[in-house]
Amino acid sequence: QECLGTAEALTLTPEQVADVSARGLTFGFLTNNQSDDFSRTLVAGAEAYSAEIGVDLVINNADFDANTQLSQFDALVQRGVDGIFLTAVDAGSIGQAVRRANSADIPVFIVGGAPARGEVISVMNAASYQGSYDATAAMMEAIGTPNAQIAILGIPFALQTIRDREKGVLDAVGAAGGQIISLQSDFSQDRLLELATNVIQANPDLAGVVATWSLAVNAATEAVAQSGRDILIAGYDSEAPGYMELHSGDTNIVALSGQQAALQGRAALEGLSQAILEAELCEEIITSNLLVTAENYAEMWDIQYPGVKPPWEN
Amino acid sequence: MLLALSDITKRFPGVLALDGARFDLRAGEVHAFMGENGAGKSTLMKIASGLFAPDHGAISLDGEPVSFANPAEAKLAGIHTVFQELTVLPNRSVAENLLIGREPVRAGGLWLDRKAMIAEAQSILDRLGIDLDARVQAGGLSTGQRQMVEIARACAQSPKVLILDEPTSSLGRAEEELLFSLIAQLKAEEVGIVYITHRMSEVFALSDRITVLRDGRFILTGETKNLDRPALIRAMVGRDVAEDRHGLDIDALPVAMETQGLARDPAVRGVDLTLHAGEVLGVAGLMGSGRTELARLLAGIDQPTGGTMTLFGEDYRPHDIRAALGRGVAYVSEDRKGLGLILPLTIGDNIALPSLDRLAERGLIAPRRIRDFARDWMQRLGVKAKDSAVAVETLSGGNQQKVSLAKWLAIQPRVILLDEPTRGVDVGAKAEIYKLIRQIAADGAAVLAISSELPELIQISDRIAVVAHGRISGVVPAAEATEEGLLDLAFDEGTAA
Amino acid sequence: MKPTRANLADYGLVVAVILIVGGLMVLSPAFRDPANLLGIGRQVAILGIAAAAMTFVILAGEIDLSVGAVASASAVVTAIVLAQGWGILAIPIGLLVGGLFGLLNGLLIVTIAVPSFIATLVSFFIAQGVALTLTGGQTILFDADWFRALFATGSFLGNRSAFWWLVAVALILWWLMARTRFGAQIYALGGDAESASMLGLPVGRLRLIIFTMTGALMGLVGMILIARIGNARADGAIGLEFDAIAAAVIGGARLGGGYGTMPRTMLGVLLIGVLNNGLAILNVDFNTQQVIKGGLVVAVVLIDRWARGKERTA
Amino acid sequence: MSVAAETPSGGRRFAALARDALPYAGLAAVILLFSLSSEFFFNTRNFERLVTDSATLMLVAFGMTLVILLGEIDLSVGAVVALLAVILAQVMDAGVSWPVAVLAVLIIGFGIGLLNGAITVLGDIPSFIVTLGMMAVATGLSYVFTGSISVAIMNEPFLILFYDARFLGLPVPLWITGAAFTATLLFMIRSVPGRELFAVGANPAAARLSGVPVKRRKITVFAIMGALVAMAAVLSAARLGSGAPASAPALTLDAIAAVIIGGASLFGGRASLVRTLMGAALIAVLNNGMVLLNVNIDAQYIVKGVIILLAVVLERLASGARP
Ligand SMILES: Nc1ncnc2c1ncn2[C@@H]1O[C@H](COP(=O)(O)OP(=O)(O)OP(=O)(O)O)[C@@H](O)[C@H]1O
Ligand SMILES: Nc1ncnc2c1ncn2[C@@H]1O[C@H](COP(=O)(O)OP(=O)(O)OP(=O)(O)O)[C@@H](O)[C@H]1O
Ligand SMILES: [Mg+2]
Ligand SMILES: [Mg+2]
Repeated sequence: QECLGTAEALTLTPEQVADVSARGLTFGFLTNNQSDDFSRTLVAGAEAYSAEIGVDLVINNADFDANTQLSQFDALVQRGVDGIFLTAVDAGSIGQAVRRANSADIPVFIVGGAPARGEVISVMNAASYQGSYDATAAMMEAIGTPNAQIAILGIPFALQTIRDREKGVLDAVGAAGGQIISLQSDFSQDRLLELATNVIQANPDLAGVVATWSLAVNAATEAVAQSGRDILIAGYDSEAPGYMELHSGDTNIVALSGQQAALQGRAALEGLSQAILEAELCEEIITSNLLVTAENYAEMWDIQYPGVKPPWEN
Repeated sequence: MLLALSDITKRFPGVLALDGARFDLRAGEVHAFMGENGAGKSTLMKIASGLFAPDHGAISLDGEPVSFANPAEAKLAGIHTVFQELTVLPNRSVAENLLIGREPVRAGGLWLDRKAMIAEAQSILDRLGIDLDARVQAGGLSTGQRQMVEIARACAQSPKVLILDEPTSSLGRAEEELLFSLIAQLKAEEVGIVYITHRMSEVFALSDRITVLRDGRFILTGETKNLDRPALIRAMVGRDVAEDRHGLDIDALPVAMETQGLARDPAVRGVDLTLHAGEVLGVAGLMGSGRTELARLLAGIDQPTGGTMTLFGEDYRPHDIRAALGRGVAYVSEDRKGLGLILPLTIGDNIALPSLDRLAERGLIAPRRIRDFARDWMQRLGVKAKDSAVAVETLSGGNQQKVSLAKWLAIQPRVILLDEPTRGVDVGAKAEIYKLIRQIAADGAAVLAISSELPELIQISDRIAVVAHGRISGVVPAAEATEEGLLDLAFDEGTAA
Repeated sequence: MKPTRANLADYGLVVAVILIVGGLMVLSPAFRDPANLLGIGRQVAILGIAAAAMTFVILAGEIDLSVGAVASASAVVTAIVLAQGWGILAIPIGLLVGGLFGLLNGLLIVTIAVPSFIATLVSFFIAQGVALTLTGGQTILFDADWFRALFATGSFLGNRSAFWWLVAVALILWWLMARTRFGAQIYALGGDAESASMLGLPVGRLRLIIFTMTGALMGLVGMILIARIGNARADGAIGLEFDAIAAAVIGGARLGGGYGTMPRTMLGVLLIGVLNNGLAILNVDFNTQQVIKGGLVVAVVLIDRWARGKERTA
Repeated sequence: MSVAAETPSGGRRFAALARDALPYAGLAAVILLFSLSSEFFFNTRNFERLVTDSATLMLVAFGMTLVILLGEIDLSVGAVVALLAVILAQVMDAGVSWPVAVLAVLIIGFGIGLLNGAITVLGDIPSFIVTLGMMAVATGLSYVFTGSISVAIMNEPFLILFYDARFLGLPVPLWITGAAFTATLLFMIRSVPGRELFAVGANPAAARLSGVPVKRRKITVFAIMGALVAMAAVLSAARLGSGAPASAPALTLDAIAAVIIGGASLFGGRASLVRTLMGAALIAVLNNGMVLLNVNIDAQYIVKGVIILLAVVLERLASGARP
């Protein structure tokens, strides 16, 4: 093996941990927002691990503004941190700053696609395409009829992962002989609920909804429940509300694809540390997704949210 | 003593507005309160009305010491005020304006009784003889009409003390009469009335006692019957002021502006008028007779629906005010607060506004040029202020009026249309403004001056045109004019049809 | 001079809305389904209540940028209280949180004369910070069917309770605005604040009441928000302020104060609701929807303005 | 009332100068606070970066000052910056040389501003609605044009010129900001139309009666705003190295806030460019300082709110306004 290519491969040995601790490092950690579960779990994972390996974190979020993220990135370079990890608002718009980090010899590790210029040590991505394909395929199989009418509920966002998720859905639906009759998206959960309700209302033969991000999953679940119709749901992102649905035993959700955010948070620090220890990372590091269903949700929770009490135990 | 203000001091940033001033008021008297512009009259009365707190001094009502934290408290104590700056709300109907804060309600206060409100407001208007529909939006009223609404509002609340701060400054003769009979009535009801005005004739016709203030200091209080006009003026101004009449030979002067059948429905209904360069043509008329509307047509602000105009013999048909300005026609609005001045801006900016193009050198203006320019005009009109950087809204009413005049005189127009040019200006300053108006005319400009104050028109004009019902009911040489004769024409019914 | 009375031209906005509704009815059978038309009523509940409150604020010559954040903060607190099992107490607490933020706005504006734009921008930041701190970015789940039925999902007289809350609030605020002394004073205040205070109106107290009332109503909005979807998020109602201001201004409220009526604001709300619903049903994609909505809103206001003709301004 | 001090005027010298300097008080306090709390904050490199990074905000805030001075508002700026950056990137991607592309974007920006102004003025409807509509349209178009994928700018000379390059030792964006500031300031207080804006904003009816072509002035200001927005888009694109549809959602509110923090009235007639500069600097310093200080991300909002409040109150107290 020439390069480190999986989250597991990045794991630091005890000696390496000792080495890292001894250096007294500070890493900058930039998320594209801070009000979603993915970012928070990622940060929580990183924070937990940073304590373990004795590095300091400077954490910031960009509220989905590419200009803001660039400023924050520059401020980190200015502060002279030892490494920067970011979930990009727009990977295409961070390259200029990455170049400045390069010339300051600060390693950069990114989620969301390679920047247009500058060198990053690696791009970490969840298995967006595969995850959404798998969840959708599970739903198509549960529907079982050909020509099933499917609606997509998404987010109108310029992220590579979103496009990969949508492609996964299209391919899985196509493979099962279904047809997409509606594609609606929004940023707000309440608006998504409205959209889902409208789409269900307008299409009497709707058989399934694929929600491609967390709030869409919540909205689709609620809209289907309120309609009282027998519409099946597949989703990308498995979060507490989805888990609770699966836990309730009475749900239309067939499968959710869960990103391992906590794992990514930890891997982020490991990747930066490896780079500082002069290991070679592969160009892309993919973390696999979990396929969460009514059968396995309890196990999956523990993997996805290590150390967090499941909501059904409250 | 009903109301007594003693040893009142009030300082604004950079101005000592009141310096140990005093004032007392008996029940059932009309007490005229006089003084030059900026003497501090309004400020003192705002203190009595709870709008300002004095820096120093005491107020007593019925012998009891009082202090008002806000106008509501003063009102509760029975002190009602018609402020110099109109407080009529443009976005509300006349009825809502009249009854604000005490609207009739039903269902234990849970429901405004609109019908009752309109009925009550209408009955107030009718009782006071004010010809207004209570349902119209106040924003569309003329200044005079707004002033009547203001007066009606204060009178209708059975005041103990009624403070009238220049209530007649935009009233015509008929409304003035109305107000006087109202005052007589309130007087009989033992109401104490403070009457601030710059009109001498009113003071002597109306008041029982007179108090004079100068530069924020008390000068005198005396029985009206013991004072005469020159003495009063001397007390206010500190010197004598001359009064005279004019009467140029019109036929010798070139015609500056001429209108034929000029009309704009419904206010102006066919005006034939000739204005000569070098003369002052006074325009008299009752409130709402269409004088302002006429001036707005001449100034290009509104477009006529009929008739023709010429300017120095050439066709004159300004499609907007800029076109009129471009040809040397300027209009000084009667509505100083709304249309005349930009209150939050400085004196300098206000005066320079229409002259900016001339003040610019290669497209840029040096602030110093504006300053010097404004200072010059402030001096010429005697604007009382620290410097040209003072915001116009902090000036006394009369000084604001002077700024509004200066702004237009400064463009040196060929024709200047003055709408109530001395509204709220003190006698001393009035005399100066009269001189100034005569001077502009003597320098060759054509001056058209609308005024509701007949003595003023007689004093400044060469001829006086009277407007009634949107038409000219007569033109009289000023030398032969009498107030009675002018009023006759103003009431002329022949023009009504 | 004629008294001002509503004449045909005042209905330009009505005509424009009718045209759009008519157009959508022709284009889409699903849109003209009565169930869908009823659905629009509850879909605009949140926007409608916020716009009704905002109309009051604008009428008084002020602005409130904090409504979205305050509604989100109240929503989060209410959900936490519900999740703690405190039951009915959640309602007064939720209203209180909103009311307190409103009071803070009012106090900043009245006692230290901060312009309302700044005062409410400050509470916007504070409310957002509070909501984020309380949730830690997680979705707060709660289980209270009675609460959800009461504020959103329960059926009553053929529509859901969310719709009836909007009706109630709009009626009450209409009454306050158009049929009480308080309303008359607010019009006076907005028409000319200086004159209003010279007339002896309690200007400071009026402002305090307006902002506190708006805050408390945002508490209600927060509750409806979480009752609709069944969970609470720190960013639940972010951005609501702009939609609310837009609805009021489309309805003819004048920024600067003194003009605005409740029925016309509701027409503005209806316009936005109809466009959102109709374009989703026609499956127009998010970005094209933006373009169409932007253009149509301007066109509607132009038509309305044109119908009313030129007002005499000088 | 400090109204008079806000407006350009003839007779004032030292006192006025001192008063103009007072808004620095709030900013100075914040800078001091950050300098004391973070060793990374107070140094030339950070300040230089700060200035370069806030150039976009500055340019837009300058334009917004004029717009707000008129009692109008422009809600479309953030979306239009993004749209223009997208267009710029796509045009260069298609092989057009950068000077032509920049010129084209300046013209389009100017045109969009003109359109905002023309609809507002000629249609006699609130600019709030017009620019809200423009915001939605511009956002929609920038996503539609790009298919939601940001377009990388590979034109190195362009990137260097508008971001990294220096002239007489100072970065080019600083020169551009400085030039825009000087030009706007000159326009505002030394030109005829500029001075007339104060009158138009405070009392349009009276301004019209004073012979000010109110409509033309308003349209002009929106057009100037459009040009400044276009320049901001060029700098933003060079800085990001791309045309991205989501590049600047926070810009609009930040720019308006900068102007209002600078003491302007949202309802027109009062605004000061110098103070806007201070307001924008305050916002930029805050954002930068919080990263350097590593303030907790949730608490950041609260800290930001409180600091803005303190700065505004301090400034009002210092300039002798009502409490
Ligand atoms: N709000 C204010 N701020 C600053 N100065 C003020 C303010 N109000 C009044 N002044 C100043 O106080 C002085 C007295 O003004 P006041 O309005 O009382 O005069 P006045 O006697 O009513 O004059 P006029 O006959 O012109 O109405 C003037 O110099 C005026 O400029
Ligand atoms: N700004 C305005 N908006 C609407 N109507 C107006 C306005 N100004 C005047 N009018 C109306 O036009 C008619 C003529 O008023 P105008 O002001 O021309 O009369 P005037 O003789 O100048 O009286 P005044 O002494 O009140 O100024 C009146 O009925 C008045 O109500
Ligand atoms: Mg006075
Ligand atoms: Mg008149």
